[in-house]
Amino acid sequence: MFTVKLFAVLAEQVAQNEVQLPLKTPITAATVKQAMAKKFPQTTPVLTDCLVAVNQTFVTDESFQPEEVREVALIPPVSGG
Amino acid sequence: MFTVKLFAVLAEQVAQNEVQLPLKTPITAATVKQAMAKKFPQTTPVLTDCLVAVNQTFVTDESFQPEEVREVALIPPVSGG
Amino acid sequence: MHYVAIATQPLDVQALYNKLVDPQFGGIVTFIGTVRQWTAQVETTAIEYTAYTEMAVKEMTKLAAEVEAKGANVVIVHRVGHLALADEAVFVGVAAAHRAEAFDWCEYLINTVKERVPIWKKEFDTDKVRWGGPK
Amino acid sequence: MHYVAIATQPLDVQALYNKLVDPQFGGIVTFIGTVRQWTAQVETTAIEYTAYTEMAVKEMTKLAAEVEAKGANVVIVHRVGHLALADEAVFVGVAAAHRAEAFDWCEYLINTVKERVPIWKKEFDTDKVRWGGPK
Repeated sequence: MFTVKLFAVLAEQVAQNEVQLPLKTPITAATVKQAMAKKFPQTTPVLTDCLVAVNQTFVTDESFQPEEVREVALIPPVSGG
Repeated sequence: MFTVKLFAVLAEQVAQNEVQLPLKTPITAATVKQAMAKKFPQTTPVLTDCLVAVNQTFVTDESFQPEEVREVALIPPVSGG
Repeated sequence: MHYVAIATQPLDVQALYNKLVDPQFGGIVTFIGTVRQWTAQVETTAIEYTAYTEMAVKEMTKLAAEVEAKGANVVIVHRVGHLALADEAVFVGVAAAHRAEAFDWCEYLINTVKERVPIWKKEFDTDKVRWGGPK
Repeated sequence: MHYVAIATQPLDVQALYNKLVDPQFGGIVTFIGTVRQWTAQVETTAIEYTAYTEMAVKEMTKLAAEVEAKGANVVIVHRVGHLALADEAVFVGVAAAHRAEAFDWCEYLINTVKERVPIWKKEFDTDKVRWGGPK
């Protein structure tokens, strides 16, 4: 199980700042979103617009082995400024 | 005779902040520059690049009667900012 | 030099400006984003900003270093927490040798901060609460 | 609102910024011009600014009112007197509803101030004194 950090609307939808999710190897942005949608189907619409960060860097097609992953986060559309 | 205000390099060249000049009627930017060049020939090179302000407004081809003129100034190239 | 931060307290505009001043650099442009009351027909009363703080600082540092390398001092600070109308949410400042580049780089920075730094606003409007504000 | 002045004392950046803040306007852009040490190979040690003060205030007021009418708060203040390296010579600030217009209007204002407001600099460089700085 991996700890996945949640923020903003996504954290609000599941009323948690982080969740434990099983992630298949190799880990990619897609596998993180799929695991989240499976455990929390209500987040599916928001997940479409989310990005994934691994080790505090945005990832798209990169894949990771479990031992490379220190931190995973789901990033809803940002709205700072 | 009219009082003509001088600034910056022009004031420095004649060591005065204002000079008295006779101005022909009607008064225009050209007549102001001509009167200055006649009385202070050393300012001729700088006068080429000067603008003229009448009543604190830049003028080019406008002409004025003496009684309309409250203040005349020769404006060297500006360099604020 | 560059300075970036996520701030939990009100921004001190003078202190952030002071970090930019440098005899090398004659043009200083700052952008300050404040909480605006009206967006078309929507009236805002307050905004709560949250951040993925560590990652936000990393992203802001990358951006600041990129502009600093062109020849500039750069400050990027974003506030988090509960902000009232007219409170400062973000300060982006660039000091450069000439003004045209200071304007360009400052605008680039705030645009990019808004696109890619993980910070979110929850906007309390008179009709409802909006994540990210009116679309 | 707009505020313009020729200042004989150091500019108070925080106080001038405060004049711009307004819940109507979420984007505040300021340009501050400071005395720069190097211009290519020319080293500056100080600048003396002088103004045709009354006319300068009139010209700045016209410019400020023109931008204010588009929907903005505007501040334009230029310093006169003897300035040392890194001292603030000019502050131009625009608060507008959105940032793109605040950037555009602020840059327009400083460009136009430099073109047409009767203010002059006498630059004390290590090799000689220059009216208006290196060409």
